Amino acid sequence: MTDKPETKFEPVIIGFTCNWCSYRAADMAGTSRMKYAPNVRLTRLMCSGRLDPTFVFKAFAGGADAVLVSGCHPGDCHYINQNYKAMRRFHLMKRVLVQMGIEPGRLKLLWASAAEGAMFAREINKFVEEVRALGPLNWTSNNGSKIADHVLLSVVNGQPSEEAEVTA
Amino acid sequence: MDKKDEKEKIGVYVCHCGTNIAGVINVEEVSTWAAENLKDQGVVISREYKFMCSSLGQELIQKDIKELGLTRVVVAACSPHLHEKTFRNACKGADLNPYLCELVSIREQDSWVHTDKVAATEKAKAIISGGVSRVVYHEALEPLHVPIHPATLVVGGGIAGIQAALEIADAGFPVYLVEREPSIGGHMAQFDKTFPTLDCSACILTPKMVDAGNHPNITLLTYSEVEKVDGYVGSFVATIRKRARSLREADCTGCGICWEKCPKKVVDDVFEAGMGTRKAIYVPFPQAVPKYPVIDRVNCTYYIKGTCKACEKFCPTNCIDFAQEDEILTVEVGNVILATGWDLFDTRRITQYGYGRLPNVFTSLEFERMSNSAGPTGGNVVLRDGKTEPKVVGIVHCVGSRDKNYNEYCSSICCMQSLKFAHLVKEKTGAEVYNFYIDIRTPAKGYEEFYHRLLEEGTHFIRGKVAEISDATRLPAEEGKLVIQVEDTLTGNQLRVPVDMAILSAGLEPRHDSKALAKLFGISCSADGWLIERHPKLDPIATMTDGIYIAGCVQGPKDIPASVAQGAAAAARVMGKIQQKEIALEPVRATIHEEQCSGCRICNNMCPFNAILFHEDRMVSEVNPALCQGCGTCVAGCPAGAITGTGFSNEQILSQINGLLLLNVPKKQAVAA
Amino acid sequence: MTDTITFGQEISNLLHAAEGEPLKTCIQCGTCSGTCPVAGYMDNSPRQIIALINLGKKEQVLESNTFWYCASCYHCTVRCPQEINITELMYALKRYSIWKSRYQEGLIGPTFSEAFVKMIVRSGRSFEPVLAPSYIFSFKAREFMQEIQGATELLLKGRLPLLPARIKRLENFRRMIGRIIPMGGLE
Amino acid sequence: MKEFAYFPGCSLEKMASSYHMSAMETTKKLGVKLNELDDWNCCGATTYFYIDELLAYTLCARNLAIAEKTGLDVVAPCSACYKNMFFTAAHLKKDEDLAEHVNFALEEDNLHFSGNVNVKHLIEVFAQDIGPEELKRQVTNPLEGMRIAPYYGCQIVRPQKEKEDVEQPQFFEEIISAIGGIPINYPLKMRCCGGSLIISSRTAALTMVRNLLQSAVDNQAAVIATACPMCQVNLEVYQQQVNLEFGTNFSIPVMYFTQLIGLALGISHKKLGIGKEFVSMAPTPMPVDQVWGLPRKTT
Repeated sequence: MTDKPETKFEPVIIGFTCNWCSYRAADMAGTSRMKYAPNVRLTRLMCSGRLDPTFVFKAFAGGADAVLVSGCHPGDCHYINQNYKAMRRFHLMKRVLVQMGIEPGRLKLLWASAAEGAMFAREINKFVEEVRALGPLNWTSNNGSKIADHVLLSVVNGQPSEEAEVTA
Repeated sequence: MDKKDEKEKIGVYVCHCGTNIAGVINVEEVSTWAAENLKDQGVVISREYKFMCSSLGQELIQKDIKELGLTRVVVAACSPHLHEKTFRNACKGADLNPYLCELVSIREQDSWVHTDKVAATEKAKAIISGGVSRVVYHEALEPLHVPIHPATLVVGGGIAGIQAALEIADAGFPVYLVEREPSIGGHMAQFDKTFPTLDCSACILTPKMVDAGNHPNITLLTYSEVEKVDGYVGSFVATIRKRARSLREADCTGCGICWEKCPKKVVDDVFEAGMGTRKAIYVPFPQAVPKYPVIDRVNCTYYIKGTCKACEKFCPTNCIDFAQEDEILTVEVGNVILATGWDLFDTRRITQYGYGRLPNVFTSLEFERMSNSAGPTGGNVVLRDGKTEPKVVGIVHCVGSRDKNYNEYCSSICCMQSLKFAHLVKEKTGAEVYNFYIDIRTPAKGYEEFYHRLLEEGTHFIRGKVAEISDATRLPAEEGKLVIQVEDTLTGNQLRVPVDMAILSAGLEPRHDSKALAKLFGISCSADGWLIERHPKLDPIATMTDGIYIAGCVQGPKDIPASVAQGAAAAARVMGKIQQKEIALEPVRATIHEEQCSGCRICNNMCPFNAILFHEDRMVSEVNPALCQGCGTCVAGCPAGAITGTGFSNEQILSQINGLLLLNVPKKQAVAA
Repeated sequence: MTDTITFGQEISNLLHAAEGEPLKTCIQCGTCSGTCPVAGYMDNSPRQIIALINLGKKEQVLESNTFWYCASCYHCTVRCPQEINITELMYALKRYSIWKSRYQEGLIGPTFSEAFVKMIVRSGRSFEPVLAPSYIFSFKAREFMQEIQGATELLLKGRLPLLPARIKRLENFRRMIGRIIPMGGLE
Repeated sequence: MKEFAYFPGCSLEKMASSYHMSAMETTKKLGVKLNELDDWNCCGATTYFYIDELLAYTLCARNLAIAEKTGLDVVAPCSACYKNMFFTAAHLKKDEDLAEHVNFALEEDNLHFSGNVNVKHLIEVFAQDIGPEELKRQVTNPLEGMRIAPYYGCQIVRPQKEKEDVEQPQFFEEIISAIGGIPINYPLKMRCCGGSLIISSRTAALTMVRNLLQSAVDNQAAVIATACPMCQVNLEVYQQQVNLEFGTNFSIPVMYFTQLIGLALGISHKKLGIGKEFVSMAPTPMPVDQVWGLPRKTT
């Protein structure tokens, strides 16, 4: 996947996994030695329901080219149904991203059960390719503290797309 | 922004894990990098070691804590799910609060999944920097201690479940043994002989069943199913539906007059595998425990037509109660053992083997019943016509197993089962017996010897997976017989073997509803449908969910000895837990800061465990730590940011993100690959 | 990946639909051979062919008639417990042996196939009569007579075409084929 | 009115012209329109895949591309053609490189295949698109008591797996019952007829044919119904050679299922191409109770 890194654009992707399914899917991918692109760096939450949208925007502001949100399959949540809340927030965040002038394709939601290591690896590879196609996120600040201005700027100057208008 | 006023003293420890990590990641480079670039974060020492989890590795950490006065520890090794406890205890040993230690995974999530060494090394740096930034915000925590309820719920009354129940009960702790069928005993009760010793299944099982039935510490809940499970290790609350037997157990003596008199015959496709019949009111088999019958309302004439009541008329203790309704019980237990067993592979799915089409093709369970002296044919091995003894019998191994079209796994018992069949057929009929196998697998005590015994008995063994069984006779010798078409792979000959009877040694499958079971108890099951153990080698009994254990075939195909062993093992684990009286839970909980709470109550309905209560008087919400499971949804949901999640606070996660993005290191550092 | 390609890899590369080296997963259970309606006529059963390939016994494989006996009925393929597409394998071996023009003496299959292909290249349609010479003469006298008899009867019943059918856009058609294989290759 | 693109295939031009005729007549009667592909070419039979896979795909792709233009599902009456087209379509959909290469060749004939064609076997049109019920409704001269052996042969159900049971399908039986016949159950209904082996490995093929005929006759079939010209030729034309070879005396008619349907629909023998057989449909030398004469009423 990642041969001659100097020629290819290597996106940096921050991934949020839940402690019960998706993080274990990642472990499963590891224990079964499946190979995938090294562009994703995972953070462990107890549940995808813990995902505060701020985390995602912070990641983008901090220089991530994309964000992966993953949790248990709907209905399999260790906390009964909290991943549904993650799903709702996910759709909300996508809209906000559009308004901020970020391609919604840079945010991906992935349900993975503890047994789906192979799928997890495959999806990550797919996502990395998609993001590579999108190119680097043209927000060049490595100082997280500037997030507020960035949001502001992008909403003001950035060209909000049609759906942004309807939703705004 | 990531920094706090007073500097923490952080130690970073990078593990080689032999070559598991060092083979891909340049551990030395990572370690030195951390020492140089994470200084401002407070990293005072960074080491790499062959095996951090070894006692030497742990001592290394402890030494530094003592001598350098570390206040935080970051270990970069395997997955937290494997060794988090190990390193936390190490810190504890050096009087550092265990929760001030963070384990980041550079094995499962880096060295094992990447091949590009440079990229992998860079990623490792990022991961560690994330861990370091995070650990800065860790707080000293104390685990929550919850009492463990001494009772245990055992689901499934097969040999594994019975064994587990007896072990625990004998140790003096209460057990609820729940069984779906009217009697405990499971599949073992259906068998005639058990391999390799060929002792009678009933003879060794029945005593155990009786013990379980009479044990003062065992509450037997047959004809019942678990419908709902709440709570967590130490205090689960299970809701159980006890289906109506349509009779008052208290008054029933099990005299059997009712099922003698019952006029309605029903084909018994559960216990007799469709080979025999039972009445509409019945006990599955004479030695059933408990002894009370049940009325099968689907087939009972009274429930269909509203007349008959023969059983009621003749019952000497008039205990029949047609109006009886299902009972819903809720029991509180500290631990759960799942031993729900297996279903037989449906041989109809392999049409070329002709089961259901060709009368003299039998399944393994059918044969078990046939050869059982208490079975439908009184133990005579005969063709479907019920009288003719077969002269030639073919036994087909691996039916539905080791085949990507059906089940890829080996069912592990079929070889021995088939050998047993071969012996029984020869013993009872003197027929010629052909075993058609791919490989003979006899990997247990006395099994290989049994195989040799069969060889000596003159059973024919043909190495080849049967291609098809048909009635397409061609030669005179084949007239009126079944033709088994197979290649003898050892000689390369194409064979057409004419037989009178074919026995399909069908594989084991997970219970058709195993996925539902897994969901009900909040554990995971593999793609095949077998429940997943905590560790395939080192912890085949426990599951990823504390307090829930698995025993017997529910975890994967296995024979009786293995099932018994697992049942006992699970029991031992449970007793160990009960002895501890209380259990330490991760102190991952949400807490609401009253002064910041606006009382908007958004969090209240967010919580799936109703752990958040609202104080009308003070107009603030509060989290009940006993009920809170620590998912953190409310933390993310609180508009006022009044809720913090211990162990997963906003500060911790946000600064971990910064760390992962290397925002906390001098600019020149290139981002991964 | 080793830099020298094994015979097994060579063959696997010819299996268009397959990924990796499916043959390696063969457990030698014999389902294919047991199923095969012509296994009795093959000098090596399909299972043995797979074993030989995995063993790298190129010569033995090319010398055997197995794949020329395959009628591509796909019965083995649907039954293989390892989901190996054995029929495609037989196709692959036929192609391989034709390319290397290495096949058992007296086999009709190869010559017939080539005749058939040439015919299609010429006319775009199949025309039974021209095929006859490719195999008829290799028949023994009795078979020969029977064939002729059958053919004449077909003719009388009006089931044999007298003139070869041709497709209209034959020129395009042949140029199309030219883009796949140099005409010289077959003409 | 249902409409399909129709790929007859070489053998239906002459060798199996009666299949072609009966297919046309019956579908017309049942309100299904078959439009023959313009300037179709040989599907490559099995032999093409012996020589050059890519070329074989290209040949099929040309027909598929032509069919795609019509925007209709394409129907093939010959099992081999069907299988070739079906899998070519499948592979081209799956494998972009292959598709690109093939389309490069197709340019020469100003064609392009983008994978939007469903390939059906003629019998599927009767079994699914028309369906046994409709068929039953249309029958005027039910083939009362005619014992028909449905011969599936190979490439209709194999190798696809997602189809109904590949070992014991039933759709052929349903069609036969629908036209009033008695579908007989015989073990070899899914076995191979030998295909092109009849030329390349004669004895082997003749043996296979022998076994098939034997199995059908043993189960008192009065006629064998096929859905493939190759099978028909092997089972019928070579019957006399089987008899010479093995000293048997088979004389069992082998009809295309469309011919039988045609009879049940009261279509004339001539229109159905009946009369070109080696073994005629006339009463066959079998015990009286199994004799089946032509329905009286047929025009």
